[in-house]
Amino acid sequence: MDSVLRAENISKSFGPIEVLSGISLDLRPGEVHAVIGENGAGKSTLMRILSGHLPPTKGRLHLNGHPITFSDPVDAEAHGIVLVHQEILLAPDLTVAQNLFLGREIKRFGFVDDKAMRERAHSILQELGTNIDPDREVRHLSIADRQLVQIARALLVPHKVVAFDEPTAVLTPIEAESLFEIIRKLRAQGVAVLYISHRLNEVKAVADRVTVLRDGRHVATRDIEGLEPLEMARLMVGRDMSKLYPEKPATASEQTVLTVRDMAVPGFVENASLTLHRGEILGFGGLIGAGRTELFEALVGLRPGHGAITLDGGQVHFRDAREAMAAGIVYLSEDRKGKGLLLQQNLRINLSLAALDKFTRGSFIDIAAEETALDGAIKDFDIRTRSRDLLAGQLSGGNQQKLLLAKMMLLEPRIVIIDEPTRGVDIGTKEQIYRFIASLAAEGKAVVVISSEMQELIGLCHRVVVMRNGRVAGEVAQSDLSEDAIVYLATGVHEERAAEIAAGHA
Amino acid sequence: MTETVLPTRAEKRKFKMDMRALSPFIALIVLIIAGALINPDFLTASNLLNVVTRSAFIAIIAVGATFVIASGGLDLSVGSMAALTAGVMILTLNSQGSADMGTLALGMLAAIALSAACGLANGLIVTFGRIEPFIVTLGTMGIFRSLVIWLAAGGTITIRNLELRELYRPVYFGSVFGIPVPIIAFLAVASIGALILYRTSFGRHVVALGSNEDVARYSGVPIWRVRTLTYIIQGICVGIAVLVYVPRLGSATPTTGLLWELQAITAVVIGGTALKGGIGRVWGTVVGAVILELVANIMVLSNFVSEFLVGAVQGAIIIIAMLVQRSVHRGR
Amino acid sequence: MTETVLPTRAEKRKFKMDMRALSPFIALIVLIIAGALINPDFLTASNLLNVVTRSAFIAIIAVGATFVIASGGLDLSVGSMAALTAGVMILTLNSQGSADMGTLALGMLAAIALSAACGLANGLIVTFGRIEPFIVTLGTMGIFRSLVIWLAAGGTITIRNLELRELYRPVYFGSVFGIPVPIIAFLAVASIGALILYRTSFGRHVVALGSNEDVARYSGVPIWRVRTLTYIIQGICVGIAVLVYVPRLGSATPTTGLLWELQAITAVVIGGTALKGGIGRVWGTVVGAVILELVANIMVLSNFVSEFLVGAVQGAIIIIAMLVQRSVHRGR
Amino acid sequence: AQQKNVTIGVSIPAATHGWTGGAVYHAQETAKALEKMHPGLKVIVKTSPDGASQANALDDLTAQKIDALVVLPFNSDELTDPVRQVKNKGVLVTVIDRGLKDPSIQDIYVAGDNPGFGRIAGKYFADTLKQGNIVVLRGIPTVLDDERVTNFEKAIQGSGVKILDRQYANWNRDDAFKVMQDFLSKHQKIDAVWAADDDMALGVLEAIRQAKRDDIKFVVGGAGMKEMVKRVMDGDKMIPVDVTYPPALVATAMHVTAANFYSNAPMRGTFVLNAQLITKDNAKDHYFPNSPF
Ligand SMILES: Nc1ncnc2c1ncn2[C@@H]1O[C@H](COP(=O)(O)OP(=O)(O)OP(=O)(O)O)[C@@H](O)[C@H]1O
Ligand SMILES: Nc1ncnc2c1ncn2[C@@H]1O[C@H](COP(=O)(O)OP(=O)(O)OP(=O)(O)O)[C@@H](O)[C@H]1O
Ligand SMILES: [Mg+2]
Ligand SMILES: [Mg+2]
Repeated sequence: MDSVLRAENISKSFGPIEVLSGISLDLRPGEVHAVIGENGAGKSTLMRILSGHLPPTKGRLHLNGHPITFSDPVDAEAHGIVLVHQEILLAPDLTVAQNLFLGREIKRFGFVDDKAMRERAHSILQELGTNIDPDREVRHLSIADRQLVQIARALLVPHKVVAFDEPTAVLTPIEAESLFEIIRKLRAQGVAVLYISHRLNEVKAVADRVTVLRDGRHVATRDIEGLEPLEMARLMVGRDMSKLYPEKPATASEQTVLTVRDMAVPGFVENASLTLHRGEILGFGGLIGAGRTELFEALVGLRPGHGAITLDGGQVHFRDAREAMAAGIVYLSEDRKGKGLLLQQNLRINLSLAALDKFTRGSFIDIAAEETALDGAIKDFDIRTRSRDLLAGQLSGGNQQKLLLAKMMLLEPRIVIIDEPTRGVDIGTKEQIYRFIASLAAEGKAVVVISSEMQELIGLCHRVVVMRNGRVAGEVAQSDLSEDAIVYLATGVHEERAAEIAAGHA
Repeated sequence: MTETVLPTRAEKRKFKMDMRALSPFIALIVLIIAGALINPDFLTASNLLNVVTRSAFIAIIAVGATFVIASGGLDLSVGSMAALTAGVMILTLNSQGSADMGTLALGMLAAIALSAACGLANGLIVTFGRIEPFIVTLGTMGIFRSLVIWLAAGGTITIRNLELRELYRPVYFGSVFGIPVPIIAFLAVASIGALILYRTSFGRHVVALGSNEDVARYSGVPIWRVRTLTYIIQGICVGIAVLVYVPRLGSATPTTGLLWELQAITAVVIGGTALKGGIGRVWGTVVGAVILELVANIMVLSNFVSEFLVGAVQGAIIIIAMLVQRSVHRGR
Repeated sequence: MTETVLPTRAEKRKFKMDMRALSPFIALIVLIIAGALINPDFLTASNLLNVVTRSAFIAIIAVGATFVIASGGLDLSVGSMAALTAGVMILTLNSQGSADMGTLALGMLAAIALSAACGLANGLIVTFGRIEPFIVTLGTMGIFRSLVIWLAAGGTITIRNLELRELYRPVYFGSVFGIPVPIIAFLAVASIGALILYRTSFGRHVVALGSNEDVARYSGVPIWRVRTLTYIIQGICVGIAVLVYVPRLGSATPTTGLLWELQAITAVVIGGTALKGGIGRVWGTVVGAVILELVANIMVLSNFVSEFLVGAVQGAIIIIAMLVQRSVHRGR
Repeated sequence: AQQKNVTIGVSIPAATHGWTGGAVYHAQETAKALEKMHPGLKVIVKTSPDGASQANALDDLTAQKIDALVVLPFNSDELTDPVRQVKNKGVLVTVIDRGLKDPSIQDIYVAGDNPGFGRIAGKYFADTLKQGNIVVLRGIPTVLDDERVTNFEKAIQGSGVKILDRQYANWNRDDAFKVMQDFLSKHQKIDAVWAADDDMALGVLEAIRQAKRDDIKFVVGGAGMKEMVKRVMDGDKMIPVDVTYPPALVATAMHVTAANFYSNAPMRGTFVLNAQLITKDNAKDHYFPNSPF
């Protein structure tokens, strides 16, 4: 079959650093083509080149067999090629509907027709399986909802090629399933779909062909038939990935370090209680919007909330993150771009920001010590950066997550709260992060893992607390850990039943 | 199915938003009550009409500033631009012998054309030179101001033909159905401004640009055109303000329009538009302009503030008015 | 070519960054060459020393403004604050009978204490009132200005004791190893400022706050303290500038320091600090202040610009200087 | 005349107001005339927007090796020292209008008469109005504004004239218009207005005309702006008189200074141009239709 879009020997350098070399890829109408690879392998960069956001340094693109260059993304879009970014690219001050139609407003008599746009926005969001209010300002949306809006925007007009860069990283399984439905529909219409994901099961489920990149080079392009996730992982990482989760450390003790009683966060959480033991990994599950983030943000003083918090037997109340940090509690935000890292500053400044006191000699910052710490962090956390002088925003998505982890670990906390620790992280790194979390627990620290990936909670945690609609719905002990148990608590119905409801058989 | 939001939240949020947009009005009401308590003459129709009429120039200019600021820009040159436009307009009127409507129309046309051109110049330098608008418009502020002084040879430019002045006077002093013409003009400008900002795709683009330039660019918003246009709109607003201003005193001096830029920006900010862009509130801006003029009026009407301390009390009132606004929409 | 969200090319960027930091210096050199061509007297040591000496006030104030602006704030009150501080300092000096070092030290202490307190007030209102700094400092600008007018009863506040004046004079007119004291003062302030901004955790926090307030908060930066401190630093810088200013003219008037805020902000922006925060360049700021003063000096030394058009040429030069800067770091 | 190379520096406030605009105009005209009259004479006119910049301009003029300086200081207190610096370089110093704190600095002093300006106006109110309530619009808070107002107040002391209210209107028409509008709302009966400046008087007149109030008998401005002198000349009831404060002061000073170099006698001493009351009778002597002011 003829290809719609074909890349020929594409290379891309940022200055002297080559991040893509000689990549060829051809994309056929009506196929879902997955691109996988480790963090920093160059997937996003390739997508940006295909969709006109970046010009290639070498090589060229062919559209329907004719060579073509895109002057900018708008030009590419005019040729029927659209990219859903890994970063959220929406105007925070505009409403959902306004964002969806930005640059292509529906007009009536020369004026914008808000009613029509609202209705279309509503229907397309409905199709994606979400209830987001089209009149809501984007700044008030959770990241998941923003991602959905971004996807909706790309689907609003018909395209020949749609590229998704890790669309499901922030979505729940249910939302992801609606997205796959849509992708299949697109495929049926003869649209070519490019699909990047670190969730290899998803790739298996949705893709027709898979291209693997490693260190900016093309490793393989295979049909999905006979390509199992384990093999994909091997191609990506270059070694066998049989064991993702480490042994659960047997350090979970009865010694309570933190208890929270009747925590309330106005508008988000009511009556939440929990106990955290020394050396344990406590999972927090639930659907997106269940209020997990808010609960822990309130706990560490990042948003107003009230409740009784006991740390090591003493009553505490944190007014801001600094006090929590001083008490040995750190919280790693799920929103690494908006709340985790200073995207416009370099790695060194980002790394030391939370723990500056540790780098202060006398009154001044010891920059040499910072540099040493950066070397250490790059090594320990395997941050793939080809130059130390990048800005944090220039790191690949997964490497930003590692930098955030490194930054907060410099504080040497006793209690670590990690919100969505492996969002957008490749499978090799995931394994590293899991091992790291397990080692924290093994050292006797207490770790809270907030995650929307049930497998992760099951594979990693000693206990899982599940939240639903701003309340703690229940707890699953280690011996009972199963997807069904968690889903039941998260939704209030058993898995099969949930599937039935979703399928409309209720 | 995913339950995302607690049911009441959407309602609550909507109400909150309205409070934010409403809060300049609340500050206004508080001020009016304060004024009435301080001096009974304050609430007379003639006094209030005076105040609102006077606020017309700043209000009209500030409507333009709302566009520039909402798009993430800034224009410091408006005061000088007003002086230059007024000067050139009067010189145009003087160059014609006759005192008829034609002459007047010609002068008005000249004013609008010049101010739009000044705005265009600002816009082009900001967009194509990629210099901070603060610096660009500070520079053009000096240029425009100097040009007036030069045209006036340091003195005053006055409408020489007295008949023409009389013909023109009603544009400031006249009224239609009891409403002074300047108030009608400023309501018209604000309405059109609101319509453009809220109901056209250009207006949408302005806000998007101020909110996140990259997003706007990727969405196919013609950044340069939009940005330049905001400055042109600002220029045209200045031109309209001048049309209303000139008949009042019939002259332009080197001090005409001094510090108007500060007043316009203040009106915009009081009205709830964020200085960093992304939010634009035309009606808030208009209320902001009226608030500024009201505060000055109350100062003169009150008897217990020494002339030396007027500025201090005025400054304090503006801060307090903002605190009132804040506490209103935080309290909910 | 479309620029992506992220600046491209690491190496290029690094070089670019350096160019960016260097570019005010390049504009400075261009100006000096222009000045030399226009009038041979320009390049004399005495003229250049004069220019740099009198840029001291603005430079010192602008170093403080660099902190405020880098943290995402703004302070419009500095000019009025300077006038008030100068006034109170002189009144303090006058209240003491004697003309000795003790009196002088007391006056200086009073000045620094007052200006730091003014800065603290700005900082507290901005952080706790959560009002746009533009409005807060516009308000306090009016308040401080009025207080001077009131203290001076509309006239002038002058050092009465002539001996004391003579004792104090060297702080502006004296020199150490041939370098005028104000230059030493401003180099000292800039060095300390650079040290604080670049080498202390407080300085880091300032930049983090200006880059992204949320990230700073989530990283445990004590937002409120940092923000308030930037305004206090601004206040202290104003105080130091006043110490150097008072011996020059020996008096404070209601018009002292008028528009200094605009000059300080301009110096900061010319120096490469972004008005929206997140970048602070102390040395660039200092160069910016010198550039401003140089432009004025060249205007006076050149004899072919009519008085009326000085402002226009000055405005144009500033815009052109910025264009030169831009083209320098775009050309690479 | 013999060729003699002399450079005179003239430092005056920038044209930010009608009066200073007039001063700049006269300075420039005089500079041209003097240069024509005396070949070899160079006159450099520099304007500054405030006291500190004027001090800078003085430095810069000195850098150009001037022989004489004619200066209209922004403020006597502030500029005393900077002018002394110039003087110490051996430059002949002529001071206009606002005398320096240390009179020994100035070789020639051409005085305007600010106290007189207030006094004459005050006396006119006391004599003409005898009894009644007036409002006062002040200029910008400065020493000269203060001198004018204090002497005005002194002059009406003891008469039946009472000041109801006073506010700063910044020597600006727009501000005067607003302040007057508010005065009219606030005070039911005002007998007369002292606007302390012709620019402000024009704003006041518009406000009165708009309010259609006929309780105000007259408005007195000051400084001798040509429009106002014309109205006095034409017998306008609202503008019965004006008080002179001619910007041509500058011209006089420059002529005197040049004469020091080009005439035989060295010029020293004080020249006072008293403030005068312009009435219908003498108005034509004060009317200069070509001046910008
Ligand atoms: N603007 C830039 N300047 C310099 N280097 C860059 C820039 N953008 C990306 N890079 C580098 O290019 C490499 C590839 O990044 P890319 O974002 O394509 O990775 P990725 O495969 O999408 O990774 P992830 O799975 O983590 O999203 C990384 O090493 C990254 O640091
Ligand atoms: N500023 C806000 N105003 C109103 N609603 C908000 C605001 N921020 C978030 N929300 C809503 O609150 C709900 C909870 O947020 P969030 O998704 O962060 O919860 P969560 O349980 O932490 O989910 P997850 O961690 O799985 O993303 C969401 O529905 C979100 O849209
Ligand atoms: Mg990526
Ligand atoms: Mg969350």
